[in-house]
Amino acid sequence: MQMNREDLLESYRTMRTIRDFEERVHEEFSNGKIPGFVHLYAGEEASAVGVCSHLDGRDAIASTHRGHGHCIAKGCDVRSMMLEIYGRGDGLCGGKGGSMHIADLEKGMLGANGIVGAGPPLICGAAVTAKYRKTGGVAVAFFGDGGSNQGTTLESYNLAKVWNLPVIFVVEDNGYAESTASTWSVGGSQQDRATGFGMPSALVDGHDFFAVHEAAGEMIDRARKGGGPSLLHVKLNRFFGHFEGDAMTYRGPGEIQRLREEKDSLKIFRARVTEAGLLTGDQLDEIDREVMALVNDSITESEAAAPPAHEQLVTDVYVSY
Amino acid sequence: MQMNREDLLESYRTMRTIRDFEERVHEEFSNGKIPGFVHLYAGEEASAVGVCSHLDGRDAIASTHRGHGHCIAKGCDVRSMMLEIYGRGDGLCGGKGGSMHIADLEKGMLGANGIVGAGPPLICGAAVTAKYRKTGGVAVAFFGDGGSNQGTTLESYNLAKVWNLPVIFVVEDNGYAESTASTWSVGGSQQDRATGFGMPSALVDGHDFFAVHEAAGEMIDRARKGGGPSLLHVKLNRFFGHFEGDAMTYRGPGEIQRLREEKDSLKIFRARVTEAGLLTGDQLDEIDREVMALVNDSITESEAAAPPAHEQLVTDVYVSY
Amino acid sequence: MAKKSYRQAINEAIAQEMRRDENVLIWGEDNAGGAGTEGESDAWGGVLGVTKGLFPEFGPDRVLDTPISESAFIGAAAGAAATGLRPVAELMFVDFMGVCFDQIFNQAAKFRYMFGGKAVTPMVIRTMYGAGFRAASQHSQALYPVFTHIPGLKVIIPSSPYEAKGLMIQAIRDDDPCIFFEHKVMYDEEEEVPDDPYTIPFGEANLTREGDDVTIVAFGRMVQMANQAADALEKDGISCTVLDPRTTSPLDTDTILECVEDTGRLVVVDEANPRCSMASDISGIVAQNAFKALKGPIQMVTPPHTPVPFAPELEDAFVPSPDKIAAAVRATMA
Amino acid sequence: MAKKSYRQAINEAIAQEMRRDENVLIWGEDNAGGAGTEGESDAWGGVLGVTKGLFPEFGPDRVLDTPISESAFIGAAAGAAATGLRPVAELMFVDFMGVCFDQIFNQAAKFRYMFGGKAVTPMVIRTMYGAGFRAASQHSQALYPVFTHIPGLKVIIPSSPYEAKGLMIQAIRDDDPCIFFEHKVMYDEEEEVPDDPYTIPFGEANLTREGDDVTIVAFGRMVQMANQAADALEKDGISCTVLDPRTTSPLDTDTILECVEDTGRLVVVDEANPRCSMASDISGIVAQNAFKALKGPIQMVTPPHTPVPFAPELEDAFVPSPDKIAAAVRATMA
Ligand SMILES: Cc1ncc(C[n+]2csc(CCOP(=O)(O)OP(=O)(O)O)c2C)c(N)n1
Ligand SMILES: Cc1ncc(C[n+]2csc(CCOP(=O)(O)OP(=O)(O)O)c2C)c(N)n1
Ligand SMILES: [Mg+2]
Ligand SMILES: [Mg+2]
Repeated sequence: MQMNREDLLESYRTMRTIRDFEERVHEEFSNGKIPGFVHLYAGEEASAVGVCSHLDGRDAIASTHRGHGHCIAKGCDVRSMMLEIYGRGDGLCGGKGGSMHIADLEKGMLGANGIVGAGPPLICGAAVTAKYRKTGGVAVAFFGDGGSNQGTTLESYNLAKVWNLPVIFVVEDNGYAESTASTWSVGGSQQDRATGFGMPSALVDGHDFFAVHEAAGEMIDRARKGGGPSLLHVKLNRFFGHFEGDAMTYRGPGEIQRLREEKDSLKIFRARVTEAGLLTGDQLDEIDREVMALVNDSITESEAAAPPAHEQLVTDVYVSY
Repeated sequence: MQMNREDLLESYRTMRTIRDFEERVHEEFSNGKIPGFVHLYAGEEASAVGVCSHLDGRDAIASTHRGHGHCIAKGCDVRSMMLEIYGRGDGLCGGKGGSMHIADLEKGMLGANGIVGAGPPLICGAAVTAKYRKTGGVAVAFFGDGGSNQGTTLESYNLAKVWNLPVIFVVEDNGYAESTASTWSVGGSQQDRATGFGMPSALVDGHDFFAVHEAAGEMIDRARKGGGPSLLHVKLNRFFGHFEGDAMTYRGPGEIQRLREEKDSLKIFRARVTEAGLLTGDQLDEIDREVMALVNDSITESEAAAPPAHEQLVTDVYVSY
Repeated sequence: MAKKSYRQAINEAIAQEMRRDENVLIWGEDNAGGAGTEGESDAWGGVLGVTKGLFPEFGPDRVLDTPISESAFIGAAAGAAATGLRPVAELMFVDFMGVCFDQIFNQAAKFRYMFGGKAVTPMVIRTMYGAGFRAASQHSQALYPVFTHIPGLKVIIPSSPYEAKGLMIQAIRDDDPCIFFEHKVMYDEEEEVPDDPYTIPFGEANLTREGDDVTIVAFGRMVQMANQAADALEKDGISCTVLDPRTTSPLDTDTILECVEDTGRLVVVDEANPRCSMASDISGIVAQNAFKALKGPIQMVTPPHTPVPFAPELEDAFVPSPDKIAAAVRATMA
Repeated sequence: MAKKSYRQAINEAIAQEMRRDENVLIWGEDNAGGAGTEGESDAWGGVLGVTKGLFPEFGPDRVLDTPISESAFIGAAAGAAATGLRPVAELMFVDFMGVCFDQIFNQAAKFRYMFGGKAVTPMVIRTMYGAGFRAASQHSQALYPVFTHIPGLKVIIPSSPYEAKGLMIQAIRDDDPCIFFEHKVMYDEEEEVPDDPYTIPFGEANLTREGDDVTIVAFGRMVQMANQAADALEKDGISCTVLDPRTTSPLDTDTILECVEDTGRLVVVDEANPRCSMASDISGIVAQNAFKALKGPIQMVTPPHTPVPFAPELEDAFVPSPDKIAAAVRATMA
């Protein structure tokens, strides 16, 4: 899958949007402006964007507690997302879901999820819909190294295989589940597990947008053609704590700084495309400015926005009751 | 592990006991004497006995809905078992458990189980006890091809690996989960799954007692020495339906008859040991007579036995309340 | 119109809805009769044959077998429903909810609320419940109070073949997640069931019998027990109203309160264990909202706080009986 | 004796029991602070730090981290308990019960009954519950009514640091499966807590306040809300009894009934959703067993039949408040 200039600019813009979104949420959380459990995706941008840049309206994704990046990559509106994270009435979910339940079904984003391992079963269902209706659509489940040990995830590998569903399982292995190392918690290996359930798989460097994009492209292609499920093991890192407030004492000294210097997917992308003469630094700088403005506006708007109306407490439980 | 004559006689006696037990339960169920869901183990004897003949008082096993064979192989009293299956007050579980919940913790038999996939997590706990107390004990989880697709089972593979527990996972693959073929329901393969979680594994012919015995011996040995969990994939067949009453129309024509002729683990055992001059036909015939008498007596006793006293309905819910 | 069994009524309801709406698919263990075997196709149709015949008519795209992976295939029903299908998934026995409850109570049930009203999740989970089958502790539970507790779920408990057909069609057409409780002991019970499709609305209690002295509220299989008790009491000149709420969520609170206003006495009959049960639930609602109408103590008839025993003699003592119900009615009048 | 937080009280109880009995082990996600990392050991001690300090003292054989595999490690607790250990396993949030409930309600809870009284399963499951943390629908539920419904489980809901320590030690020494509910909003609340180990028996309600007019039964965090309401009502000359049952299973029915006999009025305050709740449960028990003593309708104070919303304004409206409790008390006297 060759990417043209527009594709590259678009992917960069999306990665930058995720990065700025998370950096600003981090700031405002520290300022006490944002309530609840907030899990940031900064550092993992190349995974969500490398995969989702292949997707369109036929396709669905399921996410995790660390869902902002997947939402943005699947096209959710940044303003509505920020309003949601602030718990405002005009938020993407009316302020009722918050960061951990942010979703946009119209965009094929089946939701962030507060339950580790809950996405894969759901995505099998979205894949059944696509397969039954012969839309050529695929369904992608993103989950972490920790989520790869949840029985619901492992069962889904088998169901997707047995039902020959157009599913891509993306293991975003950022090295930790909360404070627990994936080197400790994952017996065997992600790829051997895929083999165990009869799925093809690949291991890619999740800081390299192009590596993710290429591997995901093959799998999505195969799935669209009826070739069944695949597993993509993406090695990457998170720049912030498990959730906001995490002191990260379990991480090695200087780990974060080193990562920000050497494993920043945006820096790597920029260097790659400029050195190859595909894009210019100016083009990217302009995007940086535009994105920063967009995200800052969304913060300003969110801070001023109103909470949900009191009646909203008891609405939306059922379609009819 | 060389087996001496006593070992061989003992193993044959146990296999014969299981066979006769199940054949007679089948008969009496057909006569309407036995209530409830009854799942028979006939045809699979070499698996339970091949594995359990290595076990002693330090060791624990967890079983399934098809649990009679595992109980007998782990040393449960046949009379008490039959009384339990009849729902009598003197049954192994006071008549409260029945066939699907037959258990004997003193014998390290953690119970048949009505929930597919429930045994593996429990057996991880038994293994923790053995490991923590340094008894050298091992814990064996028996489950079926169907149970190998339950998330609880798959999670247990990983936990046993990560905690380096003395567990042996024995997949008794009899080709069906109820009416569903394991060739259809199991994506990938049992051994590749073991590799996926970092466990050594083996595939054996479950009609061949010696093959099971040898493979299990190695795994149990390794586990006792702190070498961690293993998975044993046992291919075998059940001679009766999924449960009593199953018309088995999903099975191929003549399948059962062929199996009884060609895949009878008792016939195979007998031929092997007599041809090798290890045991004589007379010795085995004598065991056959003794076992038949024992099982028949247990039926006679069970038919005459009294149901649990009415008060038993509300006892044994708690140790104290 | 012909006599049909509870099993046939459910099967017919599903078949008619599948003919009407191509978005209706079904799946569950052995629902197609067992996949991949060398024997007959449509061999089983579910463990007790409820879906038999659907595979031959609707084929492998709409009638699917599953591995024994409840979290995956129940969750798949939620995911399929949220993306436009109307799946009817089978959780063979409700006792198995423990391996897949998250997909039901945190996912399907909460999508609409968490997503600010933007999700529609039209799915039905068919599941067997109830004691009397000699199936012991892990295949005999009721558990509908647990589902009733969860906002976002609708809980349906049909008490007869006629009720089962109408409520199943309603459930399939309903846009919220529905848990449909089938009593395993009732599958062979027969009554007149219309051949044409029909629906029975949720949240509208069925007044199966009108009386002056005591209101009996009963669920599922307990409705017939309550009516048997009422027959016996009739002879002693005690006349009972027997109310079948049909659904525990939504619950027809108005009709229950009206009946209690009329009779002044209440007995609730619930096959579930007693604590935090439907017996508790109805009692609380009445004690709060119709207190002044009550002439005597509310009586709750339930099994004891124990698992379901295997031995037939114990199991029979576990389940509420017409005698126990009649005794409770008398107690309210004492 | 010193002031200690709810968090410290629980930590101290576990540490003292681990010193007393080498059969006590603990495990759960990050309980040891996170295994296999390059950073500090004992970094976390559970997600909110309740088990911090136990790993350094008791080491890797007795304080274990787990993968995110609740069915496996909660089931392992049942298996370890049935074979002689006394594990204290952590289900981080009770909202996660949906991925492991089978091991709790069909296995641990039923062993003793199914096996004819021959099993002893001394395990404690520590779990966080409750709203007010801005943690939204899947991290804020109460759900203790679901566990209370299950025969074979004991359900403990400590309402303060003092209660938490005594009840935790009792739970660890108890021979039945215990579910210990910790309210996440209360971890930093402090009160005087004795340094020495002590136990508080199960099934003995704590009379936190005695009054003549109305009996308020409240659970966990609701006990302090009820007492705040009672303070306010005192000023208007309404005197309340506030009862903390401490455990919902076993339940101190006698004391509840006695208090209602005395006051003639009952308000039940429950942080769980209303249907088939503890509010229902207590109401039903009282309406059946103390009806004649009741002078007015029972009032149940619970959240609405909705998931827990994220927006702080909505969440605050979701949780029962002293005002709502006071209004309910007035309603019983109207
Ligand atoms: C079933 C379940 N168990 C535990 C948790 C608590 N929890 C939330 S996130 C998390 C760690 C997840 O790690 P991973 O899957 O690697 O994702 P990451 O946070 O690294 O992106 C845990 C244990 C949960 N939300 N759900
Ligand atoms: C969680 C759960 N799902 C479904 C069932 C119903 N069920 C009982 S046995 C069985 C088939 C099990 O097949 P397998 O594991 O291969 O064991 P086998 O019967 O062949 O010995 C099924 C589906 C159950 N008891 N528990
Ligand atoms: Mg991770
Ligand atoms: Mg099988």
